[in-house]
Amino acid sequence: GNNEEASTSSGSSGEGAEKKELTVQFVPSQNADTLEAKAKPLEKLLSDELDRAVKVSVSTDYNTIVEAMASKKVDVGFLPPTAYVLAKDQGAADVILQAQRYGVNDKDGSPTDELVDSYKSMFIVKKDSGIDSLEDLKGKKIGYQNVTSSAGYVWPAASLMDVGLDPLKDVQPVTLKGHDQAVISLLNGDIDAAVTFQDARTIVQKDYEDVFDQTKVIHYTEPIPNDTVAVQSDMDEDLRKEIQEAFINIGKDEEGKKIIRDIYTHEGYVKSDDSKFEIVREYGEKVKTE
Amino acid sequence: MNNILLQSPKRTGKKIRNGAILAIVIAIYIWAFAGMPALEFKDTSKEIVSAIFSGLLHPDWDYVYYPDGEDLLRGLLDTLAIALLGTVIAGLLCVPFSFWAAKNIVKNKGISGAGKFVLSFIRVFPDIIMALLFIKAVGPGSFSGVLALGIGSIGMLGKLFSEDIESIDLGATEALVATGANPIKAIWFAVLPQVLPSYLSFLLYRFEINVRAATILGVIGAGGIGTPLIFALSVRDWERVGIILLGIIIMVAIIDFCSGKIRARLT
Amino acid sequence: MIEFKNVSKVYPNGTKGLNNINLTMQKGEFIVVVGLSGAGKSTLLRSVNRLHEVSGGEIIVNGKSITKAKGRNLYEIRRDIGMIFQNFNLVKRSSVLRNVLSGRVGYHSTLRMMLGMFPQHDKELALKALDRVNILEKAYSRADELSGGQQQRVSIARALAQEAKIILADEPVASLDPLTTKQVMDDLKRINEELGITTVVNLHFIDLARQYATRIIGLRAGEVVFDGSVDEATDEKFAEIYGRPIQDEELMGVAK
Amino acid sequence: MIEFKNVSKVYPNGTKGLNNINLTMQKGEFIVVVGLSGAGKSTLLRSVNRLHEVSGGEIIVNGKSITKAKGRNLYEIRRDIGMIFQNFNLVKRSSVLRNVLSGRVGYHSTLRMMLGMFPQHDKELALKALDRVNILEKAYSRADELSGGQQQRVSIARALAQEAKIILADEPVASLDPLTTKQVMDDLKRINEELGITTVVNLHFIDLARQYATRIIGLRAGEVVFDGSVDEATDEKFAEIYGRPIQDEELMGVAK
Amino acid sequence: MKTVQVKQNKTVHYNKMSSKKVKHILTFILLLLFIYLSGKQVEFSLSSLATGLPNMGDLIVQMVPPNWAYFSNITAPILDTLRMAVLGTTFGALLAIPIALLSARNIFQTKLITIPARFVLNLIRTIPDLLLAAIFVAIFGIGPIPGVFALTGFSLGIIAKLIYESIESIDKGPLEAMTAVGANKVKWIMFGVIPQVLPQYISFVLYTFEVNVRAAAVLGLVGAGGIGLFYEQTLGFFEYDKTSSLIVYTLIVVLIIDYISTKTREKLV
Ligand SMILES: Nc1ncnc2c1ncn2[C@@H]1O[C@H](COP(=O)(O)OP(=O)(O)OP(=O)(O)O)[C@@H](O)[C@H]1O
Ligand SMILES: Nc1ncnc2c1ncn2[C@@H]1O[C@H](COP(=O)(O)OP(=O)(O)OP(=O)(O)O)[C@@H](O)[C@H]1O
Ligand SMILES: [Mg+2]
Ligand SMILES: [Mg+2]
Repeated sequence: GNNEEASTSSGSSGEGAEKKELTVQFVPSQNADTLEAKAKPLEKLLSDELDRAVKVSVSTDYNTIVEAMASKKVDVGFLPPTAYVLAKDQGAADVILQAQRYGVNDKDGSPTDELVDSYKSMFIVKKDSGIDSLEDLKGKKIGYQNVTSSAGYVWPAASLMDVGLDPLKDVQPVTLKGHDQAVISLLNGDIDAAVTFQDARTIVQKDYEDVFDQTKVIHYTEPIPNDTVAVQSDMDEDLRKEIQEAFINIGKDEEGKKIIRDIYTHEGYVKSDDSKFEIVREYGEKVKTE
Repeated sequence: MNNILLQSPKRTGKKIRNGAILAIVIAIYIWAFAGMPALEFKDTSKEIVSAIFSGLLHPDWDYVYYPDGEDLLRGLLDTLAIALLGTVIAGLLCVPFSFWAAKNIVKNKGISGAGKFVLSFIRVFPDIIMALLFIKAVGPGSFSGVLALGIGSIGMLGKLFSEDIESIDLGATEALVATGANPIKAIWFAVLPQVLPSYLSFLLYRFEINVRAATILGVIGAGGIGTPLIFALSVRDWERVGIILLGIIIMVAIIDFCSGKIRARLT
Repeated sequence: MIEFKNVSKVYPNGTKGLNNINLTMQKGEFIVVVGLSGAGKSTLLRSVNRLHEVSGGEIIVNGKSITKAKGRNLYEIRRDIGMIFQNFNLVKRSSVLRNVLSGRVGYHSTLRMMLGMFPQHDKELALKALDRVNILEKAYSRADELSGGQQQRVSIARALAQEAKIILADEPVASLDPLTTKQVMDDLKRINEELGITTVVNLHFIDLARQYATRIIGLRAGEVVFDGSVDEATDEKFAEIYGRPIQDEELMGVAK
Repeated sequence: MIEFKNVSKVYPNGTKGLNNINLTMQKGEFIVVVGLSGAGKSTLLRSVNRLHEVSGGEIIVNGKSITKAKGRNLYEIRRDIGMIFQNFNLVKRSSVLRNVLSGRVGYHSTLRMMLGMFPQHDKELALKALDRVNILEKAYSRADELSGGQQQRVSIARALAQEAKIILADEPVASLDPLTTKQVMDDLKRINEELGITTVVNLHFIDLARQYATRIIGLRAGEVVFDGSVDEATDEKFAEIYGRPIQDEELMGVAK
Repeated sequence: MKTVQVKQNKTVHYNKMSSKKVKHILTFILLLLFIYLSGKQVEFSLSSLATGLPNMGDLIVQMVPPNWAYFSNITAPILDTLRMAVLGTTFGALLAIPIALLSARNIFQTKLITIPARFVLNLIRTIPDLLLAAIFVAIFGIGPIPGVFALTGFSLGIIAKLIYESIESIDKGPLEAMTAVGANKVKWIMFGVIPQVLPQYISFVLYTFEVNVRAAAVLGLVGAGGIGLFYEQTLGFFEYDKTSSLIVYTLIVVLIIDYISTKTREKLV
């Protein structure tokens, strides 16, 4: 019954419940330095793999995608880890896959040749600031992202708590919109330290060339799980399997890989399950503001 | 001739009241300015502003048309469709609200006040939540954008339009009443022709706003050129931003030109 | 027949518009109401079709109390009263024909009127009314393209098309040239005589009043200070209506 | 002194407003312009201070060609010409005093006017002008609170405060009651006589024209068809100005 | 004779009428066609709206009742927002005056002035708030200042557009009177135009102020604080009861502004 609602219009292959159109929504992860707002290429890849009509849309706000999954209007969603956990806890989504990326060289932000399913966040300060460790941040202005952001708030806040600093009270928190904005605010002295994914400085490098010379990293956080591919909770097992395989195949196929890399900066997908996200819940609990 | 008249005869009570209002206004400005930090130009401003402008001045022409879709033209077309439908929906739905809220049509102050309240309520409802509601209903995509814009625009259109209704010449209405017309007939024959030009002008104005509201809808994936614009802004791809902006500017200019022509016809 | 029974009107700001008026206007009379600016002429006229609510007393129009009528009944009484306004009150942006046709809306259902479906008969009636006031050729012009005199005639045509039994005219000839004035007054008179329509006209011009009226009513400060035939309305009577108690400030320099 | 030299005016839509007008108006004259609606009276008046651009010919005001003047010169010529409009043209929402003061703006620097700093002298002048038309006590009322006659007097006061040498009045008494009409006309006449201000008035009323004018100009279809003293303006002449070649459609039913 | 005349006239006019009518009908059909095509483009479907409508209920249920306790948390950001709105609206309103005057065709008859002025106005209105914000943040750093400037640009666009249209519809009479009095352009505007449009101007400024209070999202985006950030946060944690507190709080503020604006307008009109 619910699948019926999920499919807004039946495409060319609209016969039988199995062949209902699949709706997919993509929310880019925060740690991407190139983005294309494109849906068509993925649509084509997936419908070839699944042999059914697929409708892909892109959005930058994961709240909407979770709500849409909860009301069965979206079948498959690309969710960042924190968003996934919230969605799961609402009974709206189950993770089936995680995206893989190349790791990041600590030194200059360039990619390594090792595929990973997690990324890190980091604290950066100005080179000449005299701040060398997390402890030095006491009383300083720190640029966070929204409190729901894994790399922009949750993980760094946990790091601060590990060294005994309250992330909101022992430093002066400043909320910024966008990791690029955080780097720029650091550069122009509005804040003393910024937390960003690794390595957001490459985005700003386009506009401000010597950003790597002017800033330094004082701390890396624990690894943060990569983006998930989650499906709405009512989906039957068979379809889940099909979708899992489809994504994995796309990641292995040369042409498919090129597309997901160019557009979504993904290198491939691996199976995943909810247990991998316990860490997200833990961290969430740990830094919960109220 | 009496010289007393050289002084304005405003009563002292009124003078005190005006003085008090002035004092309050000044206090508000002091309060507002006091909350502002000192104005300073940041070190990064030169590089970054010049990067932005050089990007804007060298738009990414390739983006205008891709054979396989998802380019500027397709995005603008989608935006245009969303804005047009959103405006049509709002244009139809705002009419009953406007008459409800106009105090020269609904003589009972309480009832017209309630109409005004409803319009205010619609206006404070943030676009993003409006869109969220419709995404839950019909799923993400242009259709939810249309509905969000359509319902969200009622607040503003209703307010402007009801104020316009309040300012019409009631003489013609009186003439209709005198012939024995009931209120609906009187509105139809005497009010509507008078407010039609400004109604259409508000609609065209709102249409243009809705075209630009695509930016906001883009955040939540409700279709149109907004999504690529947000993506380009967030990765600081200024060339892409430049071409999208150029596209919007040209589209808005065309709309403005056409709406000017239409309005000239109407008045 | 119009009957005023102890009619009073106090405006919300306290101004007394009418003060205990008792009058009976017979069918077929041509009544001219005269009086200074602010005497209450407009208030009197507008009370008849209840464009103003009176504050006391009752007005009976053709046997029915308009002051007590409600809804449909009220609309129907009004349908039988045509009104010509000083400032025409045309819908400027609509065509002349549509303005005239709007006099007919009282006869048809609301839905029908919203669809603008006037029967052929109404259109003919409207065109005939326009023809009668000699501006048939302007039928499809927009009302605001007409000169003042022409607009006034459209508003007369509207009242004619309404097939009213009573016509109220509030200063119908102000700002018209003498020729047009004569035309408009002649036309009102003719309608009055030919169709037996009771006509009540507010006027500022004594000579016109004398020329056209069968009966003259003089108002001052909301009260009837004269009511009689043209013969009785001597120059002295007029002086009384207008003249004597003029406040000092109403006089300009010379008079001092 | 106002001189019209071969003045013509064709409206953009092709209507001939004025057709080769040649006139000389002497200082101190009280001229009444009469003519049918649409004869070109307003057009004539509005050409004098160039509210309308003429299409041909030249108009000389006190020795200077207003049709050729530009910028400052134009403003200064206009400053010396007061105009009274039929529909008053007051800023409804401003006070009476401010409306009258606005007649003085030609005398002061732009900056000063932007700050609204009128000298004491101007205020006195404005109040005197209001006193002269007997509505001094309304000085601080808003213009839209006044009755029509009072608004007309404000517009006369504005022209007076302007200390103009010429006054143009376009149907200044339309829609006024007979008493106010007399007051307004008396006042114009008095100003004309006392201050020697050249006065040109458009009127529809023959008797008023005869009573007040020193000279009457009759227009028809944009041409001067009569120009002479009051004595010369016999009833026959008026009939000629107004009457004879009236188009059929201008006549209402009765006349046929 | 007469009837013939009537008939002649009738036919002539009906003919005239029909060509106009055809034009109207064609325009109408064209509009319907556009609407139809747009409907296809966005996949308009009343049935999916009808079946999906109950889903909205889930969300609305979560929004009521608002979390009253949250009110105390958001008072400070609301005040911040108000502060920025006050300044942004003021600057925008001041800058709008010259642009609106230059754009109005009854003030400047020559297209040489009105067309460039309108072009500038269009340009200002087209720049998305986000870009405006990005530029100002780059110049002035984070904080309320770029917020104020972004709102200035935003208000300028709204007010100038609305006000120039009302200037174009003012009563010509007083303008003529000012011309006749010998006023130059500036005096003419001061005494003929400004008093006539002042009520609308004030009403539009207050309206824009209200819009600016709601434009919190923009302010949040430039890191200027304000309530935009809080919308994002509460939505991010799916705390809809708090979101509705934000809405209610804003509604209260807006209603107060509305009340003041109505009173002010009544005093002025
Ligand atoms: N809406 C109103 N509110 C308050 N007072 C009013 C209103 N309308 C008219 N009056 C006052 O009522 C009195 C009678 O007004 P009315 O309009 O009947 O006069 P009138 O005889 O028609 O004058 P005029 O010849 O100037 O048209 C006047 O003193 C007027 O000021
Ligand atoms: N703006 C205009 N555009 C086109 N034609 C006009 C315009 N103003 C006036 N006319 C025409 O010019 C002619 C002269 O008009 P004008 O206003 O001077 O007449 P008038 O003598 O003042 O008439 P009235 O007594 O009705 O005021 C008329 O035929 C009129 O229709
Ligand atoms: Mg009256
Ligand atoms: Mg005229």
